[in-house]
Amino acid sequence: MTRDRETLVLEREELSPGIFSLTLSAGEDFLREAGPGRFVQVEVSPGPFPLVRRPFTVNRTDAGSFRIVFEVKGRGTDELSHLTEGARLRVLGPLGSGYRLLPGRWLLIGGGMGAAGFPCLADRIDCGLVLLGASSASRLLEVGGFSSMCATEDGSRGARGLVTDLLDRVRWDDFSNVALCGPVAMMKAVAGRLPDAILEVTQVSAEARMGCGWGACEGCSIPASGGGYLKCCSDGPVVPATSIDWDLWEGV
Amino acid sequence: MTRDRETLVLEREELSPGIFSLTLSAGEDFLREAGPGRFVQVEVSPGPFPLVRRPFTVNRTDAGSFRIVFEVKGRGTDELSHLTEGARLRVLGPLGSGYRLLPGRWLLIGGGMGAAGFPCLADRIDCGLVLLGASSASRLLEVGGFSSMCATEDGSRGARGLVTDLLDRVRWDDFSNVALCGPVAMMKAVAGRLPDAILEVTQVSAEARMGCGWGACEGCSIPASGGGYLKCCSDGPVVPATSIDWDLWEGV
Amino acid sequence: MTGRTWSLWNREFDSPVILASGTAGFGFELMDMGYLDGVAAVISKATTLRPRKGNPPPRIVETRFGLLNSVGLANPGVEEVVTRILPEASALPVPLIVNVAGETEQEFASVVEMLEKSPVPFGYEINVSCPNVSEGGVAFGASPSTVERVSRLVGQTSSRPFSVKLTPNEGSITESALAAQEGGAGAVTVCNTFLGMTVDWRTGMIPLERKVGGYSSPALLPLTVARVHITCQAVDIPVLASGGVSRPEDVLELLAAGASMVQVGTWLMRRPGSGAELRDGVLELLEDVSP
Amino acid sequence: MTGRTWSLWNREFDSPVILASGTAGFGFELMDMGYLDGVAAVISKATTLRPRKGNPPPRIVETRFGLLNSVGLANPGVEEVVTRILPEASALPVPLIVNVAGETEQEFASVVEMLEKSPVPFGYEINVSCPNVSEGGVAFGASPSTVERVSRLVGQTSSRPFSVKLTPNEGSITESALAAQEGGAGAVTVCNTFLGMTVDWRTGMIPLERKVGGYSSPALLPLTVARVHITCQAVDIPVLASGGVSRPEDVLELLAAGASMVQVGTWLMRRPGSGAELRDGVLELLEDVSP
Ligand SMILES: Cc1cc2nc3c(=O)[nH]c(=O)nc-3n(C[C@H](O)[C@H](O)[C@H](O)COP(=O)(O)OP(=O)(O)OC[C@H]3O[C@@H](n4cnc5c(N)ncnc54)[C@H](O)[C@@H]3O)c2cc1C
Ligand SMILES: Cc1cc2nc3c(=O)[nH]c(=O)nc-3n(C[C@H](O)[C@H](O)[C@H](O)COP(=O)(O)OP(=O)(O)OC[C@H]3O[C@@H](n4cnc5c(N)ncnc54)[C@H](O)[C@@H]3O)c2cc1C
Ligand SMILES: Cc1cc2nc3c(=O)[nH]c(=O)nc-3n(C[C@H](O)[C@H](O)[C@H](O)COP(=O)(O)O)c2cc1C
Ligand SMILES: Cc1cc2nc3c(=O)[nH]c(=O)nc-3n(C[C@H](O)[C@H](O)[C@H](O)COP(=O)(O)O)c2cc1C
Ligand code: FES
Ligand code: FES
Repeated sequence: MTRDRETLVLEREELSPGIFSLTLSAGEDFLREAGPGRFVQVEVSPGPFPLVRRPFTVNRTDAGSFRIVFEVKGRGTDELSHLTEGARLRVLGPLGSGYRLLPGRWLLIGGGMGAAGFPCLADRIDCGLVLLGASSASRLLEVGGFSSMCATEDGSRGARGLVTDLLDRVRWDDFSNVALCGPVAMMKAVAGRLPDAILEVTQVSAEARMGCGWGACEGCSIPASGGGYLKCCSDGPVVPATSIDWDLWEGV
Repeated sequence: MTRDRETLVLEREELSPGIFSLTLSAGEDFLREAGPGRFVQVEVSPGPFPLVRRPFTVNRTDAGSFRIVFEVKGRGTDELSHLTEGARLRVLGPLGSGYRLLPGRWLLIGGGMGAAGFPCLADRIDCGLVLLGASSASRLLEVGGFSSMCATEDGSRGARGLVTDLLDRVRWDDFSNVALCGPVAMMKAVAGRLPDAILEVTQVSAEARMGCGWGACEGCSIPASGGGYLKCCSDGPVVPATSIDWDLWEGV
Repeated sequence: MTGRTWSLWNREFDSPVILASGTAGFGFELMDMGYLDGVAAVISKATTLRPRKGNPPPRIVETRFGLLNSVGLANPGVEEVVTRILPEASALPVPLIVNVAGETEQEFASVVEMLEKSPVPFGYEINVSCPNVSEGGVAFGASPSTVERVSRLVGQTSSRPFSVKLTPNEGSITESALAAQEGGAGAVTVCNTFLGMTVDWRTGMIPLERKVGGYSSPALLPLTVARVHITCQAVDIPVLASGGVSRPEDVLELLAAGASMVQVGTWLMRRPGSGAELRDGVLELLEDVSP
Repeated sequence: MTGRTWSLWNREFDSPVILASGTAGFGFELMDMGYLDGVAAVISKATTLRPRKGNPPPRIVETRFGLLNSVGLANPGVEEVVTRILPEASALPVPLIVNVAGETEQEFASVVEMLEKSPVPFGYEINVSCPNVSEGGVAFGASPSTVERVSRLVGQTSSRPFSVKLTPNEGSITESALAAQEGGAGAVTVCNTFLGMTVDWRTGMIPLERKVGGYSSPALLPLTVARVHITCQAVDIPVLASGGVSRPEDVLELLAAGASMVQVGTWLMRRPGSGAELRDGVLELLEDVSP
């Protein structure tokens, strides 16, 4: 059940400069429902500021715990990065609707922290290939154990360039599902280059600045293809690629 | 010179439950001017809240350092009480006008934390007698080395009662100066019982909620006997007892 | 727990905490999470005559000590509300007050007229103070004559009591409150968000499309306390306080300033369990004072 | 340090930082402490026709995230200011703007008339927005026609430029700004403190004698940014920003919102060295952006 719970920081790791993981205690009821693509709203400070929580994808679940992985972007993530083992952290979740775990072979396309939800997903599907992009090798998030290709802007690992450059090498017929997650600019670039039939089977894990995170405030709007807006936090974060108005969407 | 300086916490002591002293580093220029009755404005937190500084009397000066003694009253003093050795603390001062160090024998009358400024004073004058009052023995501030009498409300030291009860035992002819400092209610009670001639030679160290502490904001007003208001921070904190309108003054 | 109660419109509540419009949806999500305990009533997201998409993103921008929002009254329109949402809302364990917005005086009454078809609403909150729309917003609510006419029109249409939600941004809050009372309002809500803005000085970019949004923050509590106090001096109808609540102490301070009930908005987004957290805290503090 | 400058009334400054009225006295204390470095100009405590004792204590009450003040324009009266204070103020290393308050329209002009006798003032700030007085305060400044008449009267009397300091508490800040411009003001100050109050819920005691005071806080910065922005859209005269500044970034944000110069008040009380601290911070940040 979705609840606001006090968790315990079981482990903190600096995966690479400015990228951290926190392993947080969790009960059965949470873990059962924390499926791929769902997220939590984390109270980043005991004091009132920052005022609203920060959303993070469930990166992995284990017995009695789950993990989030994040990059320090601003105040909230900075505060989180200073937590140490044994600290208490209020976490609301699991929230949102995650990936529809459809049968058939999957292609995962992730940019930067966008890949944070992939480990959770890849384990539960027929994962054929993972494409990853990041600015440099140290900012690539591993999705261990699966065939993967990557591109880095500085060429420090894989191809030099953007994840879009890898798309030419994909044999689209091999895949019946795509998961796409990353910065909005990257997702727009990718979506623009996906064959129509593939776009139809693409699930996008979207990002928006969130207020509540639980569907009440209408703060997290994403332009919908039918006009109007989707709510990232409750219609999504994972939504069909075709439900987004890609021209209007400008990101957070 | 009055300046805003970063000091170092050289020592922190819990004198009794809820009463602390902090010894802070200071240069010659500060120490030379930090005479008895003057005070400092302390920035109690590195963040913006609490918003204004908190005033504390200079309790003692030593070579390269001075001391403040304070009771935890609210947010600001609570923050201060958690500082540890080596912490940095912004201190503005010395501020205000202190005691006029007149010749002749002095009587010092202090209530609670009001006695915090007495050690500094007693060393520099002909101190004949110190009267101290507090709720209990643990809340009496020592003014070492001088003849003293005290009263505690619970009778745990000295006479059971208020400092006013000690006044009857004073031989007024012995004294040509009085220093009075404490909670406003206590000072009103004392002032009301001083012989007229003694009130004329009484210097009061007053208290007011302060804004700036350096004379600019008109926040720290104390009703003046001539009508209008005195500024506690720059007309005082030490002012002649006769300059205060004791009927109007209600304290902080 | 004491047997203390608070009341509004002839109904008694065991909590003074109302959930503010726009921060609780229609209450369903909180019900699903089990967080309506401690809640006296839910005030819905604004409902307008026609569906409104709302403003383009970003709609929420956090600043150093507060939150700017520019939702722009996104809602499916009153017809959808009456036919689809309110029937489900009858399952809510607490009363629902429907927040109503409009672009013209008449439109407020038209929305209420439609809402009257539903047995569900406990009352209405007439939102003449939205900072995030061009019509029917701040300037509209700043005119006492407009406020009085809207109140009268709504009163003529409604069988239910209603509160008029005032703006702190323009005009005089006491004059508007008097006008609402004169027009027949059963309460006033003091108040909506304060106009606020942020701009990135490096780029000159203003994140909100409409530039200016509604600003809320726990740091604004003293502004609400003052406005509740002066409004209570001016009118005889109940005052519902809204703005800056994040602690049980804040609820008690607003009650001490004269409010009949107290709303929580932004902090509810942070703490969906605010209803019980605040109610329990209030009861505990009251118990400490007079056991 | 760059050679960057800011300007007001045909004068160039190497800092955008002005010290706000009521928080810097007449600048003497800061001069003595050596803290006028980085200060473009000092705005004096309000000066009125007759001496004013000001409000009874407490005048300053701190809340969780801000400060309430109720000083009530304590000042020795314009005669004393002209004969005793201004002559000394000629020693200040920075220009002095005299803040002027009054209880009637004519009184503002009378004060200015007296001040004209002194060669010292660089200009005036006409304070039609004090939250802590009964006459000549918030309601006064909320009326555009009053603001226009006061501006005209002052303009007719004064050989010097003046800014009209507006209230965010009542009326419309843009209408008041337009009225000031129409009346001949050389700038508007946006804005004075917000009405605020606190009450001890345990005792019901309200610490300020006048109950409601002026509230200031770094958390109010977005309110000032918004009001500066909308005022700049409305008028052509310079806008002096006042409210919520505590960091160099805040100064830059208000400049980006359209302010010509930026005042610092409450934070100056905390940090008397604000002039240099903010000016140096601003220059450093600007250097980072365009070295
Ligand atoms: C459903 C969802 C899941 C997410 N999962 C992850 C994750 O697993 N790992 C991870 O590193 N990040 C994730 N993010 C992004 C993460 O929430 C933001 O980076 C974080 O909120 C920034 O907080 P901050 O206080 O550090 O930054 P702030 O100081 O608030 O802002 C810094 C910058 O971060 C960006 N930002 C602010 N708020 C958001 C937001 N809500 N979403 C996206 N960007 C924002 C803005 O560009 C802003 O300028 C997720 C976002 C969403 C919506
Ligand atoms: C010139 C001067 C010298 C002082 N010297 C000392 C000293 O040496 N040792 C010491 O313990 N205290 C001293 N005080 C009092 C001390 O400044 C206050 O106790 C302190 O500011 C309270 O801060 P706080 O944040 O802990 O309390 P807050 O949370 O701000 O308030 C708690 C209570 O403390 C009282 N208080 C608040 N501000 C002041 C104030 N400026 N002055 C007096 N009382 C206040 C009020 O009754 C208030 O309700 C002095 C005060 C002045 C004016
Ligand atoms: C995201 C958001 C959406 C809001 N939407 C509405 C609304 O639709 N109608 C309304 O009357 N007030 C709306 N408000 C104002 C709140 O109801 C409340 O009055 C205001 O936020 C101040 O209270 P708070 O400090 O508790 O948030 C909204 C506020 C926020 C933060
Ligand atoms: C203690 C105090 C006294 C003030 N006195 C005056 C005054 O006499 N005249 C005036 O125009 N504004 C006065 N103000 C308002 C300030 O000049 C300033 O406009 C306001 O505090 C907002 O700015 P800030 O957030 O930088 O403090 C006063 C403010 C404070 C805090
Ligand atoms: S964040 Fe509040 S509705 Fe999505
Ligand atoms: S505290 Fe500002 S004048 Fe005394």
